[in-house]
Amino acid sequence: MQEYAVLVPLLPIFGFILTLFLGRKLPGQGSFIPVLAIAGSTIISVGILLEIYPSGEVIHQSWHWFSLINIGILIDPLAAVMLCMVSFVSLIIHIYSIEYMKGQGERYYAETSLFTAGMLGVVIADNLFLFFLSWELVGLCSYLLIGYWYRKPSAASAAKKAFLVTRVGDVLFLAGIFITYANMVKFAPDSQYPLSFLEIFRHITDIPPLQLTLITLLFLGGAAGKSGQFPLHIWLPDAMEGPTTVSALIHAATMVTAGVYLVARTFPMFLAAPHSLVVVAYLGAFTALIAATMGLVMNDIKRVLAYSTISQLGYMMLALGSGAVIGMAAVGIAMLHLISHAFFKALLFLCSGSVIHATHTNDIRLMGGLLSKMKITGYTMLIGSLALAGIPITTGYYSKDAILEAALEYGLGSGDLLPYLMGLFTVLLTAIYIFRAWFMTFVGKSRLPKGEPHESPWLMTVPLIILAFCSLVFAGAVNSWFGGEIFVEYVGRTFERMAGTDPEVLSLMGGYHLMEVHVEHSLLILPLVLAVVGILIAGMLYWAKKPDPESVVSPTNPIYRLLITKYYELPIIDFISMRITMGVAILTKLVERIFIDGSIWIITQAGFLFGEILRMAQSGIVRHYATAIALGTGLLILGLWGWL
Amino acid sequence: MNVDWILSNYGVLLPEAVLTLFAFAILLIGLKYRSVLGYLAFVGAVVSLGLVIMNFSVNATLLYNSLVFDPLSQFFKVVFLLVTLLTIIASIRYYHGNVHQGEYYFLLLIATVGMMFVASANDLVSLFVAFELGSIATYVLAAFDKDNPRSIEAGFKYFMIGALSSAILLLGMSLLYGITGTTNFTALSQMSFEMSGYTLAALVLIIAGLGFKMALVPFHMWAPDTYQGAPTVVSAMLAAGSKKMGFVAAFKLIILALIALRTEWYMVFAIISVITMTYGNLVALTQRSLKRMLAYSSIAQAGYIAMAFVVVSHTNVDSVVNLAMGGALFYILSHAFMKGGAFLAVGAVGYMLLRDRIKVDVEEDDIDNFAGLSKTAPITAFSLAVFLFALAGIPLTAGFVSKLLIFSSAIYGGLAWLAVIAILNSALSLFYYARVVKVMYWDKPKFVLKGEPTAYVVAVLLALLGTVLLGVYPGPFVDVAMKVAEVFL
Amino acid sequence: MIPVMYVLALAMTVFAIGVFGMVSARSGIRMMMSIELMLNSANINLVAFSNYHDDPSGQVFALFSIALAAAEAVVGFAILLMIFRHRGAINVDTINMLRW
Amino acid sequence: MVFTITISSMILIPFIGALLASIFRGGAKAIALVFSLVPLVISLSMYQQIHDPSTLSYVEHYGWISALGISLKFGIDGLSLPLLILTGIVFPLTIIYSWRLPYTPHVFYPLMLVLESALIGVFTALDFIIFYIFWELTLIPLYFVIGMFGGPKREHAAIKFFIYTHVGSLVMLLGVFALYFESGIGSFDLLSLIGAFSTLSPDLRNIIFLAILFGFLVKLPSVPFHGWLPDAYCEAPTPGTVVIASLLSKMGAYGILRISLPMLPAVPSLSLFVKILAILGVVSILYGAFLALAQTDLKRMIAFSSVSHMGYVLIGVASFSALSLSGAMFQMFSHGLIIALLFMLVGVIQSNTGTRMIPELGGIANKMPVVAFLVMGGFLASLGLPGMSGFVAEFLTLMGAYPSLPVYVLLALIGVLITASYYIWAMQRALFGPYNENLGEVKDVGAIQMLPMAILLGLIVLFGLNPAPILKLFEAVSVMVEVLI
Repeated sequence: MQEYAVLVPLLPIFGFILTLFLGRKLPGQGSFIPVLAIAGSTIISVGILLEIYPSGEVIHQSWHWFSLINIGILIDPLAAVMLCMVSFVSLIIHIYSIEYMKGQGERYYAETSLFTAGMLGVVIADNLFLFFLSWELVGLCSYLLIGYWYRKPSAASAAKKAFLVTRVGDVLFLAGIFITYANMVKFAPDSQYPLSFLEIFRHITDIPPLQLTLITLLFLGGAAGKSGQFPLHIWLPDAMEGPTTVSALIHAATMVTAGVYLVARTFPMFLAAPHSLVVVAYLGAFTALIAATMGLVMNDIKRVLAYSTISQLGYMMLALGSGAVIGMAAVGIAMLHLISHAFFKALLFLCSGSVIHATHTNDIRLMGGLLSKMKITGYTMLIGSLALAGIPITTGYYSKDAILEAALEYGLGSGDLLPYLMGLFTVLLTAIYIFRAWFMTFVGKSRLPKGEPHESPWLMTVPLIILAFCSLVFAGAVNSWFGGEIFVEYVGRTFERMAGTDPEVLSLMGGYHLMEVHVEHSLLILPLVLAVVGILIAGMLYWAKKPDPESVVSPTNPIYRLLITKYYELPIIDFISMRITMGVAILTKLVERIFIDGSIWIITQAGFLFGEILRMAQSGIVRHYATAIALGTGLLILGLWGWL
Repeated sequence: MNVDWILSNYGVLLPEAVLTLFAFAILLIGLKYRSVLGYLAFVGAVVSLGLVIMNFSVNATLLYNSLVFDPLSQFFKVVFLLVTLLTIIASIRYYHGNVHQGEYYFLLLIATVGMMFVASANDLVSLFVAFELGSIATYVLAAFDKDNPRSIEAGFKYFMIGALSSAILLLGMSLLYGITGTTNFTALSQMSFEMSGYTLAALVLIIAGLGFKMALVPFHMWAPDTYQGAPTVVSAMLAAGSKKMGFVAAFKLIILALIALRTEWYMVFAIISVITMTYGNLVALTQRSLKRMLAYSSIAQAGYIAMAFVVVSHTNVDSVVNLAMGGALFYILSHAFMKGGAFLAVGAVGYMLLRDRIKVDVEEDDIDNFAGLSKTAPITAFSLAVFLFALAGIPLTAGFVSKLLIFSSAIYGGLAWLAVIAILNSALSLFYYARVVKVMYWDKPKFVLKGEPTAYVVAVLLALLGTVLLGVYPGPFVDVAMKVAEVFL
Repeated sequence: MIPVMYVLALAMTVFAIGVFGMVSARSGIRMMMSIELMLNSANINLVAFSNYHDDPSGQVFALFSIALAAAEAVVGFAILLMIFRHRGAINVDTINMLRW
Repeated sequence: MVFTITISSMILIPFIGALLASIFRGGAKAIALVFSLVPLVISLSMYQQIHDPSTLSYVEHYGWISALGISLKFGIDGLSLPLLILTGIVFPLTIIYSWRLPYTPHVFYPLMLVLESALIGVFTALDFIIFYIFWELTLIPLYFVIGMFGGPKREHAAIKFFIYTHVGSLVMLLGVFALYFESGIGSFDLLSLIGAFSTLSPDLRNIIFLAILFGFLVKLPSVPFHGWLPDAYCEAPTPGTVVIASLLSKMGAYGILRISLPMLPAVPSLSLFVKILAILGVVSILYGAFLALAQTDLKRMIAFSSVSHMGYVLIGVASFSALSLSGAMFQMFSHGLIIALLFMLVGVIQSNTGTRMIPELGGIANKMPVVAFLVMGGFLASLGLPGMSGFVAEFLTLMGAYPSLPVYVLLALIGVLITASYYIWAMQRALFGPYNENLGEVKDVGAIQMLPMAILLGLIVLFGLNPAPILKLFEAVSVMVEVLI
């Protein structure tokens, strides 16, 4: 299938063009076109994965584009599994959307199709330029889709926020690319395409480690923007203004993981960059924790899931950061969680979409007792919640466990247990917030003001079931049932076939000590215990209502206030972004008024003033003219007399 | 002493002779047939112009070396005759039916003869006599519309200041004569001077006397009043032609004859030139009368031309002198077209206003009257716009090439500061020129004007042709100017 | 023989009187007279220098200038006459219709 | 008769068209369209036939003022050809755009054609005085276009534009004179003069370089010489604004690249001047962006964004890197397309809704979906979204400049961020949200005006995805420049 690899992103692009221009005239607003296109991509992706799986080979195709830039695809194990996940989840969600977005305009299908193309482009790009281009393309689609209901001011505003906040990350990423280029031309002048990943990997050892730290931290900044890492996470909760399917596809399963994928893609550079991985680990752990605390108090079901997404993305970063001790395996662990998260978070979002579809509200305080009316949605969402909480059998258990184990190894290996502890505590919070949401939605008495909710049609429930199935078995299947930690190892070996990516050499450069750390098995049970405790707490509070949650959740409680105001982040962010920027803008406006316009005004007015004054000399009286001549002549004679 | 001898020796005088002949003929014929006078004068000027051009590269002296005929003099004669021609064409309409037409054309031709003799003068006496001939005739011309109090006032001021300047000039000449004992330029130019108060006084007095004609500050004050008050055709003649008489006299007397006093006049002209251009431009900014604005603009232009004096006195490198003087000559030629054309275009508008009895008062050249002219009188408006842009030095017009030459000569001569001042002035001047264009092109018309007067249009178009030709295809004309300027080497 | 300096001083004094007259006069006639004074002071110079240099051209020049002065006076008075006709007076300070 | 393609015919044909259009008043529009297309056809066929874009081809040479060594000399290379193509694209599109607009046809269209002639002259002249003549000639038609068809403050704007840029040009002319006379080569030939520049005395070289640069910086315009820009852009009628922003500002950039850049290595205080250029570039980028952020007038905002974007050219020049230079050159081309689109859109918004103040708009996407789509496309292109031509230009410029000017590039990136802010902000306020009912019923753009804008957007995307056809010309030239240095 590899000869068709180019088609993977191209098919959705055709889908986009066809839907955009013909969709209006086609039945179902042409929603089947993207589905077919993405199905094609999925088939090719899976075919490629099966082809390269046994040998672990790397597909690389490249053509000249312009200047120093080539256009090319790079499919290694990392990209292959990511391709399959992206195209598959995208396909499922597109199918779900046929029903969910019925009658909302063909623009939606076109834009999601374009988004999928962009995301696939991010995955298979073989150079930073193409990567960045696709990266921005998905950002654009995210912007468009968040603002899909642009008549709503909140949607328009959320779209703006999403674009600008991720733009901050993009600019950091760009700076990283520039520095990479600068180092490549300096230390690898013969390289034809200095932005190609393979070229960069080949020359990592030529680049000074501190430069690499700078580059990777800037990359991390870009990743933080896209993947909602603190403090650039603020856009992601607001992004829930978009249709729920968009939240599921873009703001849970695929685009937000692009940042994680970026770190994974350039992992050799991180490994060779001193301190970078430590920063990654801390950033991930801290983000996981802080987002989980905020998720505790949200009443909008989608916002709960949004904070959960941020938190889980933090986990993935934590996994990558633990590569400081466990090496390339970290990539595999992060990708495992990335993919399982894609399944269960897409599932959770689609379930919430199904609920919202039925109840026409987002507020979980107005729901309750829905399980009896929406059995499929309720149980599939339960599976998703269990997976998120990390209960055994589900995919989340295996992937999250692996991360915490890696974090523990990192802690033991480097002597710094703080990231692990933060991650561990987050497990408890995760279980609480997701089951709080589930209990409030599905059990107890219905608090709906009006209307009788019904289960959603089959086009929506079938995807739920498929995703629920994946959430149940995926990680377990690939890891344990087929023997050993097969996925992690397979993806972890992704850089083996590329030149210049020997982990030993790189970690030496980065000053990391890769080692095998023996972990007490008894410690590995801890996350499970915490998860169960968390579910119990949520059950007691929100199912049994003992004690009544209202007694804790009150505006007078300072902790609640802290969380519900999101740590006062809005005033702070507002101050930094709006006040300072607008302050400078108004200052420049003043400078423009006073100095630029003012100087012109003064010059012209001075000219006129002088003109008016001088013309007064022209009195019209001939005697004065004679006087002027006489005086002028006299003065000239006297003046020159003095001068000569 | 047969005819052949006269012709071969005095043949160079033919243009002047023809013109004088025509002038007296007009005076006589004018007693009876008035309608042909303008055409007669036109023919006379054309014949004379033809004769001058035929004899362009002549080199002769006459009357004991008191008159010289060389390319320089012929060049100026061409300029004078061209201006006279334009004036005559426009006057055919302006003075149509006037009972005093005979006197008018007579004076016009005689004034031209005077100017032409100035161009040929090679002696203090001949210069003074020719200068007075040219001046006195124009005093009368300025006051020619004797029913119009403004015209009389213009003539009066012109006369008074002119007479004063003649006296000053004569005093300066007398001092010069006292110092050197000779009146001949050729002799003067070979003289070596001792630096003394007398030479200084003589020099400044001569510059003051000629500065009146050139309208250099502070000897300029008559000019705005006279140009504004005089009949517009006469203003055209004064600004485009008579002013050049001052320049040619100054070139001959100061650059050719008093070259030894170079260092003395360097400072005089540096000061005068800078003050003149700045003053002219600044005051022109706020004018409402178009003729008055053109007058101030004319003063500023004189300042630019006077840069040539500064450059020539600052250096004696041949190529610099050649470029500066060539530039000045080219400027004079193009200024004749631009300024003459501009005055005639303004005159055409004034004529239309008075003819259609839209304005019976005398403010016919107020800028408001030009509002929307592009719609009511397109040819005049377009031409005036071109003249104004040319005066501002916009490319593809004569004004650009003129400024190109004269400003570059300043830099060539190492006077970058002068060029900077001149260029800033040039930018300043754009302001008031552009304002007029603005009024003509995008203000609403106030009056309905019916038909542009043919004679004016012909004159204006001829000037336009000259302005554009010198701008688009300047090569040969520049070559001629540079060739003529070799006289100064 | 009178030293040329004396004559020069006389001429300059006459010229200065002329200039003063020109600057102070309110009547057109007085202005004309001042101009005549100035021209004549130059003529004095010319004649004196002619004598000093023993060169006749100065005297020729003076003759020419006298003739020109006459012509100038004619034109001047004609103009003054017209002014008088229009205004009934020749107070030159009021002739400032054209200014600025 | 065999018609050979020449530069002089390219210059003359629009001029002839202008004469015809002012004579045959009824057919002025059609004549203008046909004659404005001719340069595009000629430049495209030149593009087809050009062999080596790094050297001059189609050179023509006639005498003009032999006394001063001024001759009519024209030629094109990889730097000027894309600008000719840009000129050829923008003028016909502008004329189509103006088709239904109430401008007196026999006045407006000839002015546009004269402007096109003059611009082609600027981009092809190889003699300094001829260059200067065409340079100044562009002012006249624009003075009339702004003054006769412009907005409420048009008189002020027209005169300010005219005089301000004229002063800049005159200073440049002074520098040229000094160069000409001091070098003593007796010819105003552009390349010879630049070549002779290094023979002058060091102090003189500094002054001459600065004087010439000043003229270009005013036209570009670079902060702080942009005083003429806001009024000229805002008060000009839309076609005028399009041409000024799209092409006139490129004259400054072209001048810098054609004349100042080859002189730069011979300037004694090279490092200082490079620093000055880089600072001016960065300050323009940031200052323009912040100013745009502070605007509520859509047109004014875009005007300042133009200041910001032209700063990249200076960065490219200061970087001394072929990559960055070709990026900066491509920025000229790309910005020409983008800014033309943006100003056309603002014109449509103003004429259809009656206002261009952002607070008074709001939700117009509801009523004008096509305009909203195009605005979004234009804004995104202008803020440098990948896939659009602006991104390629900015990316190459900044990346190529990073090795030599790291700090400046990082500062410029802040400008990228601010640019995104004001465009996204404006889009949210003007296009999205509920429809502002105060606007009454508004119509979407008509087909005739949509056509040129759609073409422009298409070209922007086309050159964003495949910049190579134009970029390779620039690269050929910029590599030569690097060799020179």
